[in-house]
Amino acid sequence: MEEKIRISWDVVDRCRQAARSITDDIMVHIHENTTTTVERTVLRLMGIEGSDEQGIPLANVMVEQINNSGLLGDGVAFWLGNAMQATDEGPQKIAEQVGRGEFALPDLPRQEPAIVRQKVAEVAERGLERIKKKRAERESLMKELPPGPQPWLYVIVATGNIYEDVKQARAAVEKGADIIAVIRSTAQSLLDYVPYGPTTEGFGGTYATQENFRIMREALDDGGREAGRYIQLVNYSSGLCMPEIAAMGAVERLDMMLNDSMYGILFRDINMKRTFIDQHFSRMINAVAGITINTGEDNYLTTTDALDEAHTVLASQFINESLGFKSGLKTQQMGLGHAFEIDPDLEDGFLFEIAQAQLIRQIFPHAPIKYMPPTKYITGDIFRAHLINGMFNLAGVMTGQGIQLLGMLTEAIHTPFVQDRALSIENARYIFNNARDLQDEIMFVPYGRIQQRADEVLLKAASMLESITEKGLMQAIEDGMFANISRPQEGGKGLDGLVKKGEEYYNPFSDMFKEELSIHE
Amino acid sequence: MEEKIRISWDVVDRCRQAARSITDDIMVHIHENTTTTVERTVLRLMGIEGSDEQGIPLANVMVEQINNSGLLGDGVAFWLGNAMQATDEGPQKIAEQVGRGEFALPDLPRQEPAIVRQKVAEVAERGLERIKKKRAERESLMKELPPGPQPWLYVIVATGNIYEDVKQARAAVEKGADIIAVIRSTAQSLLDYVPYGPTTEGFGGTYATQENFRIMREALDDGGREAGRYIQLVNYSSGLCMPEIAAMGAVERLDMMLNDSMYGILFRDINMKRTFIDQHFSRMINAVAGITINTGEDNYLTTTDALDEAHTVLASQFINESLGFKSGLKTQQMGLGHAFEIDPDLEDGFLFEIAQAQLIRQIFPHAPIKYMPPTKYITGDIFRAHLINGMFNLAGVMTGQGIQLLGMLTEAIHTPFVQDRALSIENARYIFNNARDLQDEIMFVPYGRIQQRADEVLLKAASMLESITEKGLMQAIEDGMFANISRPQEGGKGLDGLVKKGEEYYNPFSDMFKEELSIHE
Amino acid sequence: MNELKELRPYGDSFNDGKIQVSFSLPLDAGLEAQEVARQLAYKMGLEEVNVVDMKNIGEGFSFFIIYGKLKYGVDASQIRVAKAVSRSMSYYEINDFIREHIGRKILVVGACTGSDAHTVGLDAIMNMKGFAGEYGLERYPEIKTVNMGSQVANEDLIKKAMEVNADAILISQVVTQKEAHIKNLTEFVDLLEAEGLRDRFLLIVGGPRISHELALELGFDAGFGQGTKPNDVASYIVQNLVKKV
Amino acid sequence: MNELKELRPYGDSFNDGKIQVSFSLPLDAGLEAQEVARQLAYKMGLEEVNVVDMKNIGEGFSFFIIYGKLKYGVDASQIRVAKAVSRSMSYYEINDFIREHIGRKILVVGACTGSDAHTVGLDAIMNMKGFAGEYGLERYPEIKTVNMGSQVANEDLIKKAMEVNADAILISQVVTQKEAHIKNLTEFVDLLEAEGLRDRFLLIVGGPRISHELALELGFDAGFGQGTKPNDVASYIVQNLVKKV
Ligand code: B12
Ligand code: B12
Ligand SMILES: Cc1ncc(COP(=O)(O)O)c(C=O)c1O
Ligand SMILES: Cc1ncc(COP(=O)(O)O)c(C=O)c1O
Repeated sequence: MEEKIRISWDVVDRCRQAARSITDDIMVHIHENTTTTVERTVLRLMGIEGSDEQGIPLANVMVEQINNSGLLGDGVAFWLGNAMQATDEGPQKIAEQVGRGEFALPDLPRQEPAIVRQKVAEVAERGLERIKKKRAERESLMKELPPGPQPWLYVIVATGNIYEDVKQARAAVEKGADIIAVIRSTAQSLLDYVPYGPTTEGFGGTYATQENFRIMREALDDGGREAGRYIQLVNYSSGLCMPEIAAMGAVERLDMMLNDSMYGILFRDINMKRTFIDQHFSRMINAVAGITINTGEDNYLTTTDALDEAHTVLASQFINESLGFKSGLKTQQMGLGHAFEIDPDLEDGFLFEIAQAQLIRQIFPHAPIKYMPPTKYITGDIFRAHLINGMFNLAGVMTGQGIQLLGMLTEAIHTPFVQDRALSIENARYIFNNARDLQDEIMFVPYGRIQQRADEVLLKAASMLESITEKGLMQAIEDGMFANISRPQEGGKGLDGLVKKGEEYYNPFSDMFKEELSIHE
Repeated sequence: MEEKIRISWDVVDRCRQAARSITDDIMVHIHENTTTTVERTVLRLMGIEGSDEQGIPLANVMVEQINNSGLLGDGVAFWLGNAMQATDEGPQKIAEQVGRGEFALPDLPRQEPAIVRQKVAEVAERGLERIKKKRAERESLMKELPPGPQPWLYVIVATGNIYEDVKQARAAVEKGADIIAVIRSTAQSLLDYVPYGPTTEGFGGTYATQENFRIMREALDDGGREAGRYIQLVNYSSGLCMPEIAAMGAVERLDMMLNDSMYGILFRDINMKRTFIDQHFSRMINAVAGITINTGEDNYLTTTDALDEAHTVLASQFINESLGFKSGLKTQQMGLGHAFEIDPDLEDGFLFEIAQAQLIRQIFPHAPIKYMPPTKYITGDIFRAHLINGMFNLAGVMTGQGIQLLGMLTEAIHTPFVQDRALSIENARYIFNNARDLQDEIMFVPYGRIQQRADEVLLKAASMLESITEKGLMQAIEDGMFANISRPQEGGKGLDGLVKKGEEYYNPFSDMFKEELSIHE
Repeated sequence: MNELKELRPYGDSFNDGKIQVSFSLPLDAGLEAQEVARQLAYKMGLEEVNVVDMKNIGEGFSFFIIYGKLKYGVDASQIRVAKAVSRSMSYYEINDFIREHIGRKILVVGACTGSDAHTVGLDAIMNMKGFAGEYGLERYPEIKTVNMGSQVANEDLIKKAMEVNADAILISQVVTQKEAHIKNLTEFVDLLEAEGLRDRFLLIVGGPRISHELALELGFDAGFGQGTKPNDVASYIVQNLVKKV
Repeated sequence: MNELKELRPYGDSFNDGKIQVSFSLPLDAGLEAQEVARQLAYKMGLEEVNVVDMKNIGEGFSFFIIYGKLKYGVDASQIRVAKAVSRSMSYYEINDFIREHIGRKILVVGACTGSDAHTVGLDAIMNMKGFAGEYGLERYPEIKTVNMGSQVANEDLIKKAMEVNADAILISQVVTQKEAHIKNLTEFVDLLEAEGLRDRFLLIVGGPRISHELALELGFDAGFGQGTKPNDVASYIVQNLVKKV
């Protein structure tokens, strides 16, 4: 791709360097700690499924048991392995017995650590293989039925009922959608466990459960075969169960995950120390599984002004990128988020949107940039909304965005009706097709408003990042530097799930992932 | 304005030269003949108003009387003057007497021609003054309340009832319209007289009458004062009464007139020999009155394919321009028409639209290009229509069109409801404002698709015009070279109103206009 | 299917009844106007009425966008609709059919009548070029066509049809403002009947707002709407000409 | 005005009743589905029903756009609507009013309750910055505010309101899917009443789908919808606090 706007690559380098230094600090914290959800994820990856008779997932029961005994610093894997060695049973059997209260993990006699690790590693190996098999399956399906050209059409379903979601998703695929995201029920991100089974009752979204993933995956494989292109499925590796959902997605062959290093902190008031650890482990899973993440910088523009705070989006992308690299993600897996959220009544606002989209496109040339639609200034005027969505689609195709999350004409009213989605797909298809090559046909005037705006945003991002290197990212968040939201380092939900790793901490997946992903610390 | 696309000015010169030669032939025909409506126009300009007791306009009664006696070759002005001299009455008094059948014009004794002409010229002089006063009035009002920036927002009203039209027009002005066109009732263009008085019953439009013009002018002056900008009023100097309506518009201070040298021939099956004469006289009136004409090339794209026949639009614009110059119109008065009518499902169609709009913009840099909205491919899907209209608006502001006739989301359904117009104005205002300076920010790639398309259209127009120089314009029309519609030279409506000028033919206005407009033959 | 018995609109779950409505009122936007809008929505049978947008659109008019749940359903298992053609044949089938079952060329006269000048639709059916990839009637070796074009008086059309001894008359009506087409079409049938000629021709009307049902109501033999293709019309003509003979 | 007695929607002439409707049906597009759509429109009280667009939108669903004439009217001369504030005072007026008529600072607690995390609307009312050019309550020298933010449990909000001895409680509810807000708001009032605290506070709810009427129905003192400005809310609070005292 030729350079449409001139990029000051030296400033970009400054940004990347600052981001690296910022995330180095975070990585220190990450290496020293683990969390309950990370440990539950380990159990899930070891093949543990199901819930106890009160409906509490067995993974939760077991991790809680260890944690209550103050032993989680060893890693739950150790205690599971210990039980395996002591009882000579497999992980699931042990989990079920623990679930029925037949014994408690910490009560079993401590076995020889080397043997325990050896036992665990064998099972864990199979867990990893399962993920790699799913990845290979995706790769071969994608070869067989290649997805359409970018920008990909990404729509959401959110009826609350997985079976209605399936209908709506299949309808969308028939109309031309490339990517389907099943939005989660309103409060799921704050649940410290993952619900189980197929679900039909959610508010503003459908619960993320492994069974729901499976049901939708099957429907989309089927719809994709009919449509002749592979359909990507998205869910949320986000909230208090970030890594567990990553693990579920990995084995159910999801293709993308909303997954951000700071979203939960800022928008769900989840404790930052917890989140930073969770995001790292979840990203390693996504990395190994070949899942593309979608970061959430677009959300900043819903609470702040998109014109004034555009640079915070870019700064955050550099941080997400850096943390992503440190978790083994490839650039090609980074659906960095941004959004078309400038007040539509602003004179020349479209120029500034183009400037931002083009800037981000060029700075991250190999990342499948995720472009979010206008939402904040959308009102109940569905005609106006449809039109603004059209301009958003034009900006997307004019600047070569990778993933276009389609705006709905009823954005201000309700989660999409079946026709809303159809109309938005038609909107995007019309614009993308009718202006397909516009991108190659235009150049921007060298010292014009678009270039100037891009320069300004990049410079501001650099100075923001440099100021964060001084105070540290946690302090920056406390100071409200992102999304105008301030979160205290010791506040927020989920802090109680943070556990300092012991000397003997053992997590077979961490080790395997690092090797698999060539992460050198 | 800087050159966005490279124009082969030598090819443009070839086009203009060919057009000049084509219209020279037409001018010969024009100079040799007059028509009943031209003669009625003369009477109107002499101040004759009203109808006889059967509702037939007095101008029609008189011209018919002369024509039936085979004397119209003298010009009706002579016979009116003759009566004035013979009866010592003013024109209106004479008209009324003739209307009541008190005497017939040809029956009065022939007076000394020089004296007759002298008498007529005095009255005609006052007619001309009246037009010039209206023109000065417009100029001063426009200075006081300058119209908004271009592209101007042009909307239509078409309820059939002038009083509802007024409400709708005022609502549109309040929402931001710059120009209001009152669409005529379906069949008026084929009436060989102009109805009289305020009217409340029309189909798909409201009758063009002098009283309706006055009512709307007053409403718009009023609405414009409230809105703080001069609002331009449009009607149709088109059809069998083309010059009469021009005369009515001149004295009621209309600002624009749909007025095309070939539209009536092609789309209303009006005889071409008749139309060419009528258009010339009507254009002189428009020229003197400072009225901007809107030509009708956009219509070609409703019966033919916009991609294949784009060059016919351009060729016709050169012909309209040439005939316009020969009628004394300034470039600034030429709202040359074209349209955004390429199939919206065409890949890269938007690029071709931009190419055409930019080409025409650059070839006629001082003409207030009239850009017509998508209509042919608009369906009952109002959401889609609204969106395509948005892309049309974007093309308008990106290429600096002068007059943007706004598309309606209900184009395929009905003449606009009050909300349709409001939504379309909001559409245009959003796009124009949000992309106001996009035009200055982009350049087109030198040998790209846009440039190539523009080159192709221009070359094809040149060869079309050159082939017409050979066969003549009348033959070209007979051959169906425009809009894919073929009309025979001796066919169509209104041929019976064509009259060969006599040796002594007298038309005081023709002479005065030519002097006023510095037309040298 | 039993679930079709009382079928309602579908928003995001079966029979949720969700619909969207918009209209203007000659009232200034405000709480009172909004209440009028709501009450109108209730009268239409909406529940959970949600006025999602209200705005002034000038000159004392306001515009409303409303969402709500429609409380009515329709028995969709009982729907029967009249169709002009049960099976559209292809160009080749039609010509063969004429040769075989009619044994002579058939003659079709068409016109846009009254003040209607929208010829594109009729041309799409009658002229060589055709429409949407289908040849027009003129191209059929076994069909002769006379396309009289636009703004043809009803009388002139009848005269021409008699003159050429037409099998079918095709009328196009696109302008429907103030029900202009109804008036014009009714007049045409009355004229034919008055002259005792009604049964002499297959009477066919078409246009974007024409349905087969409307055509039957107005005394025509068939009506064709949006998206009609030439072979649909030809199929109808040949299938019904055979019955007539 | 007499012409308001039976007021109908306006398309392009007075009381022509013209409205636009759209919805989906779980049926394949076709003449039958179109007929179902038409019949639904007739049930809604439409005449001259015009299905202007019909299309398949996948998975056996179809989408319809309809125009028609509504046969119902509403007596617009008799409309009365409840308003939370009759007159909104300015920032300065409000502070003066508190000093003069209340004589102490007033205290307001606000929260987005239940699982609602949409804080932007509440912040627009409560925080310094304010909304649409109007200062937020926090900026008023005579008003003290506690903004508890998002996803606050009803119990916690009541506890806080008691703790700081609030004059008014502000609740924001943006998510209305499956009537989630109704459930949440009803629960809140029930809780307060159970504890005998209902009359202790001015209870105010806001959000884009909230109306004053709905608020009254749910047992709140006032409701504020789309486009509310901070001074509207402050005006309501001070005017009604005075009445209470
Ligand atoms: C092109 C066009 C014109 C062209 C017509 C050129 C021409 N020679 O035909 C021009 C620019 C001249 C024109 C003028 C006017 N138009 Co016009 N025009 C249109 C437009 C944009 C497209 C119509 C079209 O060509 N469609 C494409 C054809 C292929 O589709 P179709 O007609 O539906 O035909 C198909 C079927 O219906 C069917 N069919 C049609 N006829 C027949 C006949 C038979 C026998 C059969 C079997 C089938 C059949 O088969 C066809 C193929 O599938 C429409 C808006 C729109 N997008 O629909 C307005 C529209 C039809 N026009 C309209 C109006 C009001 C006018 C004017 C009266 C405006 C005025 N006051 O000046 C004038 C005057 C015309 C007149 N006297 O009739 C209105 C009609 C409103 C109404 N519902 O009554 C429309 C809807 C625009 C609007 N919203 O105002 N128009
Ligand atoms: C910004 C936004 C978000 C942000 C919120 C950030 C934040 N910190 O607030 C983020 C991205 C986090 C978000 C998330 C979600 N959102 Co959201 N979001 C929006 C959006 C785009 C804008 C809302 C907004 O800020 N408006 C601007 C403010 C100023 O307006 P307002 O809220 O109406 O407030 C005004 C008045 O209503 C009133 N007011 C409001 N509150 C109060 C309180 C009082 C006391 C008073 C007096 C007045 C008052 O005064 C304000 C000023 O005038 C809307 C769509 C839209 N365009 O409306 C969707 C929307 C509200 N979200 C929606 C949904 C479903 C969600 C999710 C549940 C999706 C999911 N499943 O993940 C999540 C979860 C949120 C949760 N748990 O509640 C739906 C709600 C559907 C419905 N009707 O139930 C909407 C309509 C989008 C949609 N079409 O799906 N969202
Ligand atoms: C990274 C990320 N996670 C999650 C969400 C959705 O919110 P919730 O956490 O409530 O599912 C978003 C929404 O934009 C997001 O960007
Ligand atoms: C030049 C011209 N005259 C007239 C008309 C309108 O048609 P009618 O002649 O029926 O008024 C048009 C419509 O586009 C036009 O372009």
